[in-house]
Amino acid sequence: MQLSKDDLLRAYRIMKTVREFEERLHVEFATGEIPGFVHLYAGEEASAAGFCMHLDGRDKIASNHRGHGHSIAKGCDVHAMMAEIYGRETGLCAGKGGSMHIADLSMGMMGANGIVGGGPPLACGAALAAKKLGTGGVALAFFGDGASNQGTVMESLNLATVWNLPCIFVVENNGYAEATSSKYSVSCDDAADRAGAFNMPGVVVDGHDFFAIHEAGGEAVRRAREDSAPTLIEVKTNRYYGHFEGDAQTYRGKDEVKNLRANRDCLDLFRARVTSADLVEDAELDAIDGEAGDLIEDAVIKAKAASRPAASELLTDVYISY
Amino acid sequence: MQLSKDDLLRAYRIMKTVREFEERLHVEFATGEIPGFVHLYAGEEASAAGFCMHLDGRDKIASNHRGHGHSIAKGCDVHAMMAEIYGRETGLCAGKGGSMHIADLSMGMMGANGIVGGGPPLACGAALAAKKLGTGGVALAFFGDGASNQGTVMESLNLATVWNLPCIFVVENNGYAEATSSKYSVSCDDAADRAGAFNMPGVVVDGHDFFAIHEAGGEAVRRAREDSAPTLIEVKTNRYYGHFEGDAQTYRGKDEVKNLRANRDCLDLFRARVTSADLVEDAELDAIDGEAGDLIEDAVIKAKAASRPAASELLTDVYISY
Amino acid sequence: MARKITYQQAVNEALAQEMARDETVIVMGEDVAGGSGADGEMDAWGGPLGITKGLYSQFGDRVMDTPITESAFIGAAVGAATAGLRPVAELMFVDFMGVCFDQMFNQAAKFRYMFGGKAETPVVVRTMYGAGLRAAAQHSQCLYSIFTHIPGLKVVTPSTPYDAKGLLIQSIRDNDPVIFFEHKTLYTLEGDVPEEAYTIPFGEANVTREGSDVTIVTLGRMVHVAHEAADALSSDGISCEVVDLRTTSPMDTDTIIESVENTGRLVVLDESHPRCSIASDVSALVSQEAFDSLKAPIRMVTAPHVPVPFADNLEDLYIPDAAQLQQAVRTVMGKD
Amino acid sequence: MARKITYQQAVNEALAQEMARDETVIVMGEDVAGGSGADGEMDAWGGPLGITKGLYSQFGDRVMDTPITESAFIGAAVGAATAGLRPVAELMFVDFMGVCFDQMFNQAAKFRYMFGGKAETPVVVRTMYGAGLRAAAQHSQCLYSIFTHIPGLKVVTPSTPYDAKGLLIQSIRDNDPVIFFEHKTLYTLEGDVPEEAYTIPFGEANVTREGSDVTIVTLGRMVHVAHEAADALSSDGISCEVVDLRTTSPMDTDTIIESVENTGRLVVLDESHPRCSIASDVSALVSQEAFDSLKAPIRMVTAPHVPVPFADNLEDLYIPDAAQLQQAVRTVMGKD
Ligand SMILES: Cc1ncc(C[n+]2csc(CCOP(=O)(O)OP(=O)(O)O)c2C)c(N)n1
Ligand SMILES: Cc1ncc(C[n+]2csc(CCOP(=O)(O)OP(=O)(O)O)c2C)c(N)n1
Ligand SMILES: [Mg+2]
Ligand SMILES: [Mg+2]
Repeated sequence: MQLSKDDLLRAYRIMKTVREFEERLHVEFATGEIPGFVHLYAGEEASAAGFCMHLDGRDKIASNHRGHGHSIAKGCDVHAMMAEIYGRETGLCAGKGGSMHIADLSMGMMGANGIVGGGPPLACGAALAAKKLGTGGVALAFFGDGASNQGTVMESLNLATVWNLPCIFVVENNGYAEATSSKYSVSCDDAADRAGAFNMPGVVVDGHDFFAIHEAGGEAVRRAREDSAPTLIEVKTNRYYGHFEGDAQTYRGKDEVKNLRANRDCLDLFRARVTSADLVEDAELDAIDGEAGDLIEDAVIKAKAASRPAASELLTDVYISY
Repeated sequence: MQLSKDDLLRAYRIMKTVREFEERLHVEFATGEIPGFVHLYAGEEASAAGFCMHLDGRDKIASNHRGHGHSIAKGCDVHAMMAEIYGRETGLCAGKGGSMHIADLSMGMMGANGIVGGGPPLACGAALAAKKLGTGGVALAFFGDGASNQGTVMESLNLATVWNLPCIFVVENNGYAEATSSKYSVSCDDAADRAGAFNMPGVVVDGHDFFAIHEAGGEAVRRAREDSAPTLIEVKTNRYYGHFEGDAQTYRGKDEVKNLRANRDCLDLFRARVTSADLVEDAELDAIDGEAGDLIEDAVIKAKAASRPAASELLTDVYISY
Repeated sequence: MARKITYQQAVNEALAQEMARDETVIVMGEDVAGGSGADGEMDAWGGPLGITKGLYSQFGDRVMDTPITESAFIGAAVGAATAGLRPVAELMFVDFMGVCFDQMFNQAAKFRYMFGGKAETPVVVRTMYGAGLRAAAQHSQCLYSIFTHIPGLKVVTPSTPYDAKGLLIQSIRDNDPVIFFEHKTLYTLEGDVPEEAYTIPFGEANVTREGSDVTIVTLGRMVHVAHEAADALSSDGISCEVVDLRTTSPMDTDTIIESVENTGRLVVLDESHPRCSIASDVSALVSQEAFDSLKAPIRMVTAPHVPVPFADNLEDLYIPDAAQLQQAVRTVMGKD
Repeated sequence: MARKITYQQAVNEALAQEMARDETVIVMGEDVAGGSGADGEMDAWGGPLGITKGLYSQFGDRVMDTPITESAFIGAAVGAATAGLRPVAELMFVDFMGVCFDQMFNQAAKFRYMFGGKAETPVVVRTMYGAGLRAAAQHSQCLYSIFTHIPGLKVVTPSTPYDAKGLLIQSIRDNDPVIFFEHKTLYTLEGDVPEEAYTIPFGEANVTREGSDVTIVTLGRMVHVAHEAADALSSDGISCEVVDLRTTSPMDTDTIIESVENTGRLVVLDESHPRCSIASDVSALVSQEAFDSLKAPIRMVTAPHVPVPFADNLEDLYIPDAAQLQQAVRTVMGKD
């Protein structure tokens, strides 16, 4: 699938924004000012971007605990996201959700999720709603290799086929569920091998290659939108940081991340490809780098300056009516 | 696998006893004297017999709501079972469990189960215990086509491979989960197709053919016992009665059961095969028929005559110590 | 309202009327139609007790059979509710919550709060509960106290055909997640039910019998047991007020307190296990908020802290009955 | 017992000592070792907070990492317990119960009863609970009242390192299914703990402070809040007795009642949501069994009926604190 220059720049901007967001959080977390559990997506950006580039306002995504990249790629406001992670009243969820519960239903982002395997059933529901309401929308669930074993996920794969849902299931296999290797926890060779068990296509793509993801994602979205049929895609990817911030990562091989960063970085590979093909100039990407950096800097400053939620907020938003 | 004459007679006795047990319950239920939900196994007897013939005192089975056949095949006392179904103090569970919770841990029967998909995780546990304790035992889970979609079941398949458990998973596909066809609910062609998703062998056998089941079961049990490795086997079978007693079965095709009884009955096929091969004489089978009939008659009479549990039993057996 | 129908018909009618009124209402669950993929009749079952039968014939694929995967389809109902539908999912027996509770208590219940007030999740989970059908330990539980414990869920427990219809319509129109408890022994109960659609508001208890000596707070099937006991007691000159909670979350604390302020005595009758139950919840409320009105210790009449037994005689002993309730009322009256 | 160790070390030591003593004790859960299948260090994690770290090095494959499939592995622990092992399974956060509750409440809890007294299921599920780590709505719940509601389960909530060790050893040796609640903010708490193995019996509350004016019944982390409040109140001349439940099922009703009979006043302090909670359970018990001793209404101090918020200031407001408790005590003393 040939991307326009605008699309290429957009893809790069998404990935770079995510990267800046996550790298900065890594630094900020160390200062002790960010509360709670924070799971960074750095290294996996091509996945969020490659899929979400195919989605529009009709479409929904269900995410997981590692949801910042998905949110940004689906168009959530970066300032509001940052404020949310700091627990401020200006946050996307008014400071009540935090990193693990970032959501913006108005943007079709159904929520990060603190429960491994919590999202895919919800995505089935969004796909069902799109189908019944005839919106033409699709739903996409992002989840990890660890989640791919969870019963809720496999049930969702079955349901999507039984109900012919316009749904895409994306396993982001970053090699680990916390400290446990996917080689241990996933009993088949590739997580995508499970697709056959649910009579849907299963696709494996290189998670460092934005173009491969974009291509596979395009076909899956087409299949969902036109044929109302589901697809399972496994993205072989890597995370640059620990499971959560604070993870000493002693379970990882020596230099594993160093080598990945040097040789398999999705942003570097993207840049090399588009510049060597003369589609985009280095300077254009550098400009985006600068803008992304500024955006995140501004978001952090504003988040830190924002107020915490009013005390009265403790008791609101439990019910719509009581 | 060549069966001795003793084994053939034993197999027939198990199947015939189950058949008599179930046919009689069908009649007795109609009188209104049997409380609760009763799910009959008639038509599926070859499955319970074919697998359990390979099991001994070290081995455990986990069953489901349709558990009478499994229990008899695993050696549970038929009198105590009947009394249990009538809710009597002489019942296998002292009248506190009923048809859906028949169990005899001393016989390696871990329990029928009122929760669809409840058994396979338990079987994984029994297999794990056998492995850790070095008993040489295996564990086998019987469940239905409907259950095969349940997350708990698929998680168990994964766990069995990850932990190399001596475990056998038997899907008794009788075509329906209650009133819903397996063609609707199971997204792949054969439920056994899912085995590959968990890196274990998947086998389909004709559930009317005791010998085919016995053969497949033998290999699966060998694999579990010798290699500590799991297998998924799908038995294509049929139930002769409704989902539970009282089911009008309007979802079934006209004459479906009539044709099955006439042409695919596992007892008839067994008899034809062993007599035509001159392995057993008709008269020997007829004798077993008579004995099975007498046994069940006696069990019903004794069950009806037995007392209900003492009122004080309401409060006992909740904890071992409190 | 001269027309009498059963509780079961009332539930069915509420579903049918709301589906007819609002295209976004859909129904899903195991065999809610029945017969999917099979050779015989479609719409064969309507659930194991036939409660939803006929809806498929009327509304076609807005009534969806599901595989036996409660996490997936209840989660799908929840997800669909955030995306424009008003799904009514059936959890066949509430005892099966253990395989899908996450989607109810961590997802549906918490979206609105976690997302800073921006989510609406108008999902209804209908479920069957209670003892009495000899269905033993895994098909006879109440469990409504577990759902009541969870902020963000609304919990509805109708005791009559009239309430079943009005509360179910309210549940469907309500914009919060609702779990709707149908007692399996009440399905055949007949009562007056208007033909037209109507709603009964949540959080408003029903004083089904006025009285001056003792307040009996109860819910679901036990409302009828309370009336039986109250009838018997009235011939002994003891006047009982019966408060049917109708919904346990929100719970109408005002009506409870007011009644106890009038009578000075409280007995709570609850079919569920006693620990951390509705019985204890109501008792605690009153011992904090209406203590000074109390003339006697509160008494709770509940099932015992044991699983539901199978044998018919044991199950009958298990279920709280009018005799036990009468005894408790006499005790608080100082007449035992 | 001069040695001081943390609550976390106490849990680890109890596991290690029981594994050494009894070959049938095994430990399983997500990353309870950590590093399975990976290139780096095995025994890398010991769970996200390192609680089980070191056990793998000591006991090898009796410490088993699991896939993230709580139904399967908690069910496997339950099944293994009926077949000769004494598994200790870790449910990382109790908030995850929604994907595996069935194996606990319908299987483990009910086997003995359903099978007519013939089953033994000596399984322990260890789990983390409670607010305070800014972990938001799905990682901060208490939920022990849900387990307490279920007949057949035993529910343990240690408040100190000493209790953590003694109650965990008791849990492992106990022949019934136990769910063992570890408060995540207590892991770093230090206290005196004997080096040798010892058990603390279930169903015996600990009167951690004697007093004559008000009984404060509490559990888990809140025991420390109660002491803080009691200290402050004592300088005002109010003498509080603090009862640490230690186990909520079985619950030591005698000690509660006896204490209230002495003090005549009860405040229950419970970190969980208020509805159908331990707070309401204890209140109900006393309002039924010790009503005549009460000189004032019972008061409950609990978290509000809302999900746990993320923002640090809101979470601090959410968690019941000593000031709220003091206020409640003053109220029952008629001094507010
Ligand atoms: C039901 C449930 N079990 C366990 C956890 C704890 N947990 C959070 S993230 C995680 C690992 C998830 O691994 P994976 O799905 O591969 O996603 P990744 O973190 O690698 O992106 C675990 C075990 C949880 N949040 N929910
Ligand atoms: C978790 C759960 N969901 C639903 C049910 C209700 N139910 C009992 S048996 C059954 C159908 C099971 O079908 P299958 O697994 O094919 O077994 P079969 O009855 O055909 O032997 C259903 C839906 C249940 N008992 N447990
Ligand atoms: Mg991963
Ligand atoms: Mg079936």
